[in-house]
Amino acid sequence: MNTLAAVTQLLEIVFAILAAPVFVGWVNQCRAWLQNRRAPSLLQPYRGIHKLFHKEAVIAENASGLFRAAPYVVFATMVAAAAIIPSMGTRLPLTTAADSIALVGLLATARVFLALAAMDVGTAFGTLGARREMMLGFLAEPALLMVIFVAAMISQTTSLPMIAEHLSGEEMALYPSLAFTAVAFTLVLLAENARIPIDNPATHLELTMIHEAMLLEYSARHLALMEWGAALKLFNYACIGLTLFVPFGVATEAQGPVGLLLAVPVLGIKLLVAGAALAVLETVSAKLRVFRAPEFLATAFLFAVLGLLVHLLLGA
Amino acid sequence: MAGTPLDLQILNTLAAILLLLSFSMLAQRRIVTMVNLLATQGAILCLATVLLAWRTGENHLYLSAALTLALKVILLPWLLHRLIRRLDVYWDTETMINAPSTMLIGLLVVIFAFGLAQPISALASTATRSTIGIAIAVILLSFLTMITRRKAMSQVVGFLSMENGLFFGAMSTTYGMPMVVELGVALDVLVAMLVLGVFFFQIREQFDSLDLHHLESLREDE
Amino acid sequence: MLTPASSPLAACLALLAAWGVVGLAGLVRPRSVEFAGRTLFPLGALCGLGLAVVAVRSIALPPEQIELLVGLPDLPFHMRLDPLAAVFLALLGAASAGISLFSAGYFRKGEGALPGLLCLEYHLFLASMGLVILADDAYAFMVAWETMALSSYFLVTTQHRIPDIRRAGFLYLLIAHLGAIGILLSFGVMQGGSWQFTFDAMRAAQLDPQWASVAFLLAFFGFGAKAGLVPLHVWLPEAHPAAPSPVSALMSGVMLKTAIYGVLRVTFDLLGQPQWWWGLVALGVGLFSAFYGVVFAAVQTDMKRLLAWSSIENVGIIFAAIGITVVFHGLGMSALASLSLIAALYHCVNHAFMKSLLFLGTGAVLHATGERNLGRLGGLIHRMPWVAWLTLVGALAIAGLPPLNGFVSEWLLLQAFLFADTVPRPFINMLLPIGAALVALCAALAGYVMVKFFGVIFLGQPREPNLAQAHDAGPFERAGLVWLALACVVLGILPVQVIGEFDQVSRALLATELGQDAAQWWLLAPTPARGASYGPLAFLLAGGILTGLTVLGVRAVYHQRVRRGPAWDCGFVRLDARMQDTAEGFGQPIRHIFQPFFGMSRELPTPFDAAPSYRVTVTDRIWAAGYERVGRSVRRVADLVARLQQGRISTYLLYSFVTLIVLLWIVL
Amino acid sequence: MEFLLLLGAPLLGAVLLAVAGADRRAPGLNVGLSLLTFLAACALTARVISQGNLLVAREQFFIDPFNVFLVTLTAFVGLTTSIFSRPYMMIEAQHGRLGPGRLRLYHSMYQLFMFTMLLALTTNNLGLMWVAMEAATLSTVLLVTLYRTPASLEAGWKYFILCGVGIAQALFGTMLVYFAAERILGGEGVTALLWTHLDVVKGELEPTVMSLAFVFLLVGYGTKVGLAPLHNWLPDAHAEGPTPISAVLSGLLLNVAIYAVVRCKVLVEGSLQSPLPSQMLMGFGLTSVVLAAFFLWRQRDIKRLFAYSSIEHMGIITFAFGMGGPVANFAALLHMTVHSLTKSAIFFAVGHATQKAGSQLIENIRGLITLSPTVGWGLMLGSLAILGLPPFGVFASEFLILTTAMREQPWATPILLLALGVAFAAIFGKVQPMVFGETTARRLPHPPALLPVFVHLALVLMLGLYVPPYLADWYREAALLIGGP
Repeated sequence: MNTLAAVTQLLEIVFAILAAPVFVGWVNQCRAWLQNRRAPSLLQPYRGIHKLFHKEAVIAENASGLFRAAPYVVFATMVAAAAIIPSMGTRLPLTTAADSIALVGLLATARVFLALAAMDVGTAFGTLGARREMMLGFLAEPALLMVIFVAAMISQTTSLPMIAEHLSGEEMALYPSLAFTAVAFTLVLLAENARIPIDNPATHLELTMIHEAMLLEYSARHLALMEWGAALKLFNYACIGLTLFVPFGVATEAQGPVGLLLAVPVLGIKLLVAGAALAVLETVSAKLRVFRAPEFLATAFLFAVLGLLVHLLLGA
Repeated sequence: MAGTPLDLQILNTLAAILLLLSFSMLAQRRIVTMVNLLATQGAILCLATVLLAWRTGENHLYLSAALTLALKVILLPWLLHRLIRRLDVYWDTETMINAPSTMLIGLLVVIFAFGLAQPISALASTATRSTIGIAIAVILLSFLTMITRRKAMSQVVGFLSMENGLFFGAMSTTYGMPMVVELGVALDVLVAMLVLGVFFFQIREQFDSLDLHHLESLREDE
Repeated sequence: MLTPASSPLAACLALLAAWGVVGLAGLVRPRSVEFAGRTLFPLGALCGLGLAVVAVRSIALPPEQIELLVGLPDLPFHMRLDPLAAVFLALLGAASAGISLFSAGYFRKGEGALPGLLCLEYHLFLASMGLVILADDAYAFMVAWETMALSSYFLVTTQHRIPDIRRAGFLYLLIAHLGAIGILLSFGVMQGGSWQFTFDAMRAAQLDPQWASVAFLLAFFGFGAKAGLVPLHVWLPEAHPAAPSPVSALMSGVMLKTAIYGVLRVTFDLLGQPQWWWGLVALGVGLFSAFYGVVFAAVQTDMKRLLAWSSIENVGIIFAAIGITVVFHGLGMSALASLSLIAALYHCVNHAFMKSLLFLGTGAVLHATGERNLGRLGGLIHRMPWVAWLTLVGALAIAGLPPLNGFVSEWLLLQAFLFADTVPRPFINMLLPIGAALVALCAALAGYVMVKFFGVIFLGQPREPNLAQAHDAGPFERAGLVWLALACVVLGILPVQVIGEFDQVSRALLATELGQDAAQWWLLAPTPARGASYGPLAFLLAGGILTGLTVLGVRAVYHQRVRRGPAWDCGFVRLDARMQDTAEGFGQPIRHIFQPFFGMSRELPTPFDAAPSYRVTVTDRIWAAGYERVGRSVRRVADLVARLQQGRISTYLLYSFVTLIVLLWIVL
Repeated sequence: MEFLLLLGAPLLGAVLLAVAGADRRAPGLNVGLSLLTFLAACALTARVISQGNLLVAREQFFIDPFNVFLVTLTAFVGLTTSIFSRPYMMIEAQHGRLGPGRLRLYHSMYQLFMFTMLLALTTNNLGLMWVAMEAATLSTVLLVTLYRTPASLEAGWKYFILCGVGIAQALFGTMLVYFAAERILGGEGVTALLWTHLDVVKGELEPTVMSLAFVFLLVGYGTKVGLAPLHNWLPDAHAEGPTPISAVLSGLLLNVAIYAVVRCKVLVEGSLQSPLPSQMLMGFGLTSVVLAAFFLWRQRDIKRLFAYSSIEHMGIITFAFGMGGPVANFAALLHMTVHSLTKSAIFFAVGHATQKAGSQLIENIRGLITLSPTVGWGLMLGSLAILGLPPFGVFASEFLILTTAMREQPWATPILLLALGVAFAAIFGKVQPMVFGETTARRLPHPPALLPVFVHLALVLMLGLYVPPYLADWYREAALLIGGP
């Protein structure tokens, strides 16, 4: 484990933890501008988290140990997921332990623990949110897996760094199959991160909220961890999208430390553009009824399968 | 018929009479006359056996003729008449199929029996080989009588006439069975008659009529 | 006779005989629960452990055969221990050890049958499963197979006073018998003219393709009936819940695996060179069963039926894995064939432990609350912490979440599916990846089912007042649960060693092996060329460290005061247990999305009802379409035949007269 | 000497019991006599094993491996049935269904019935075999109508007429055989009807006559075996009589009838050289199995249910004998043994079950296992054994028959298996609620003697797992003797 790999790994983790709330703040800022409102400052999420850390935690009487452990598990899994996504460099020692399918598994673990914690207090909203989150989960997971399958088939491996190297290594080859999977991936991203067409992140309206319903009973530091975890999840999804579909600028083995230094600003710019695109997407689309979500995610699955077929036919 | 010696001619006529008797039994309605026909059939059979014994010198045939006379002509008909008087069952009116069609079927059965007997009589070494066909015919006709009857008594008469047909068959193919078997068969028939007597009383006691449609409760298609 | 130490087969047979003896010992004092519970079941667990140890040690040894005295005069029982049998024996031994330990504390007074009788049937069931795995000729196999069915039938009908349990028992034995007839026919076809029924003769017999396919399809029907593949699955959700929980665990966990062992033995060992299209049949039926099973599991309101349906799903996934193994093996892609075979074996072993753990969990809950309906449970985590947390391990494992064993077999299976695009056949290379998506969907739905199962039973508020007195499981029961949970964790963390053992089986059946050359002991990299690797131990360490750091980080910064108050619930004050989501409610999205799968009948309240009530009953369409129709047609034929017996003596005489004439006519 | 004891004991017993049949000690005497017969049968078997075939009383009686095992089986089941009938009859008498007179008739007829069966089995003379069969029919008619109920009268009447007519055909068949044999062996004395002589000379017998004779014999004795189109009397007769009689009828008399059919088939097969007889047997066997399987579905009376099951098993045995060849004959002989053992065990359990529930209708008998586990378990294990579930012997013989059928007649195997499946569903579906569930039965005045049930089932279980070598050789010798294609 030479030093460069250790540095890249550490840098990835720290950058992800710090940049996630900023990324969410940036998306909220873009949305505010698009809806011609005065945007909250970029560091607002940090202030929120700081405030929550210093509040007194109120826990329901019949909440069990699971309720208190869940925030730490969710946050840790999200950080682990960030560690194995080659957003900056491909020399990540941890990725030998977990490939892309393990990444999907990690996301599933986070989702299950979140849902279980939501059901623990036994309120109507918690269980309702858990039920809807699991429904979205089991519809999104096959689509996400097909997206990763297509990328894996193109680069003949399931380990994310090798996929990134393969895709970034090629000269600017256009992959039509990747285009379809990109569309599928964006739909999955919107569904998984409780963005507008499926669920409104800002709302507390009992009937429509899915993600917020699960965090209803949390307060103070647990709520902070859950919020930070959700931010990290959005950041991770963005990084996966960038690695698969916008691979250039990732520091590979050959470029050494210089490449790594260069990769950080490139990643920053890519994230800014992605955040803006996400904001545009959200302001353009309206919220769907909960039971329209299956069609939404079925189209995502369809696009992924189309991408696969295109890959098998055209070989690219 | 003309060329054969006299006794054979008599035997053949006796066989023909036997066939006629079983035919008439098939068409008969009154049970009393049926029993009388059975008795005459027994008598004819005994006569034929005596004639055959005289012709072939098989002395055990005399014994079986005496047995037939005692059993089939005297004892059983007397027993049946006594039962008929005690249970006053005289008529077996309605039958399954009307008379003309039974006769027609009987005819067919006789033709089939004669066809059947062709190979056997061709091989038989006995003088009376031509009568084997008639013996088979008597057996099948009595089978038919049992099928078309409604009364228990007439079924029994059919059963006994079938025994007569069997004896006549044995007599015409191989001059009767070995003695020990003949005795066994006779004993069986006698015991069968005793059992039937007991039956009639019980059926009468249970159903106060000998009609067979009481005996149809054990079924599965309802 | 070789001394048991040197010959593992003799040792295995001795241990199976020991099980028999332990069972018979139950009859010595049939009424006393302590004797059967405290002494015999732990003894049975020891035998199981011994069997597992002997089997694991003998996986690498060459196959070994013995002829017993018992059996038909010219076909005595042949026994054989080869890697495939050793793996399944190890599975049987290890899983039954945990289950027997649990049932030592589980069986109490008033459990239906006498404890002694229960102990006899239980150990006879174990011994017959062992014999099925060791049998090496058709007669021994059939005798062991149906003794297994018979002893499990008596176990299912312990509480025979309840009519549903009797109906479930009858349905179970009937379909098991029909399956056995299918298997007997396939053995008949397989001996191919040599007319000996030992498996060696069948291995030697060269069947031409058509007869081999007939044999395979018959065996597939027979073993599928016992494994619960969809058209023949109707008995499983009835019979497994009817049995006492340890027996349900044994049936779901281990008995279904004997059916899978049967398919593996027939397809790869007895039929020699399987044809690739057989794999498609297995794959298709397997995937449909998996999907059908998990969709129905999501809408169940009885916790044991939910687990039974989930067994159908897992068996379906295992058959899908066997299907692609046959496809790869048939097309000569040996590396992939061994990968998917190992995935199938791994999932078999995983499912045995996971499902037994869950069934034993429900057993403990059933004993504590006396309630099986999910609608009357809830909030048990507070009163039954041991059972709750151990069942959580099982639930996470079966949902296929990373550090545990369910994820490893799912990972291997997806890797195998991933390379399916290199299959030379035109359409197949497109369909197989979509098969992979279906497997992923089933795994995700399994997650949904497990969240519902665990959440409704253990979390939230208790829905019935009497749940307050629920007591935690006894020492024996905890030991059984801990043993199985430990197995799940170990299988999840050390896949490389386990796959090393399964390699022997792949070498024995497919003559190819995975070869673990490059990987260190902690990293699973089945196909080094493809660079895909999964190191569960490192994965767990990294996760643990990160969680630890988070806790420390938070502790350094946070405000330490904690206050317990009533649940916030958006400000609603009167919060009672009925406001929680019920089991039907949790299943509502599935009912809505997969509408065509279910036969649903709803009772909607009319506006004038004094006490309006809403009830929805979900039924299995296959039962109405298939089984009732078969029942009706047999009844119709029976009525037709009954007309022969109208009771009139003259018709009977007519029959005999006509038979005589017809026969004479033929002879003329 | 043993032979005289074998036949003497039951005959003497019949006379003795006719006199002293009514008093308390009569059942004990009945058991003693059956025990004596069984010991004689064992001694006879030992002698046949050591010295081979045995000709007694100027060749009138002939003992060979084929009929000696049937003799022992008959004597054994006769013994166990008499042990079972002791408490059964006492309970029946207590329930007021039988007076002392009828008990006397029962015991004497029972011994007479045993005598006629043993006579039919051991005699060498085909005519005498016919007489013995007719005598057996007569004695059982009286036994079937023991209860004097309308149903038993009807059953007795049908049994008597149908079997009487059937046996008459057999007499004509025997006459034809005698006629064909007389042309070869000469007419003097009785040798023309002695099976041993016929067996020697069967090659030269006239084929056409022999085939006609076989048809008559098959229809005749086939009625006694209860083969498909001629079976109508069997369910009524076996269901209406007292249970020990049903057990003996189903267990033993059907075996004796099949023994007679096989004796004739051996002769005819020798002379005919064409597969016609075996095809006929197979045809009858298959129709019996299929029809009986579907008849089982609608039964409401437990004894009729098991009577139809006897028809089904007789169909399987006839089919096996029809296939011929050493393995099939071996399996058929094994099947005859295990069938009679299991079926009699079932009837013992059913007997006590009906007495406990007070009716023979299936819906009135519920939850046996709760009130009296021995009767419940006996019935459950017995029906599982008769349905051919492996650990028991019936599966062993069915396994051999099905595997031979797969080789000889592949088309017949699916039909057989379908029928076995339907029969399983029907019988088990009806027996399960009888054994399990809430109980409606009542206590019995006398403790039921259920030792015979479990002795039989233990024997059948043993035969399923391990056929002792000397028994196996016995069957092989008999199978070779029967021969066939």
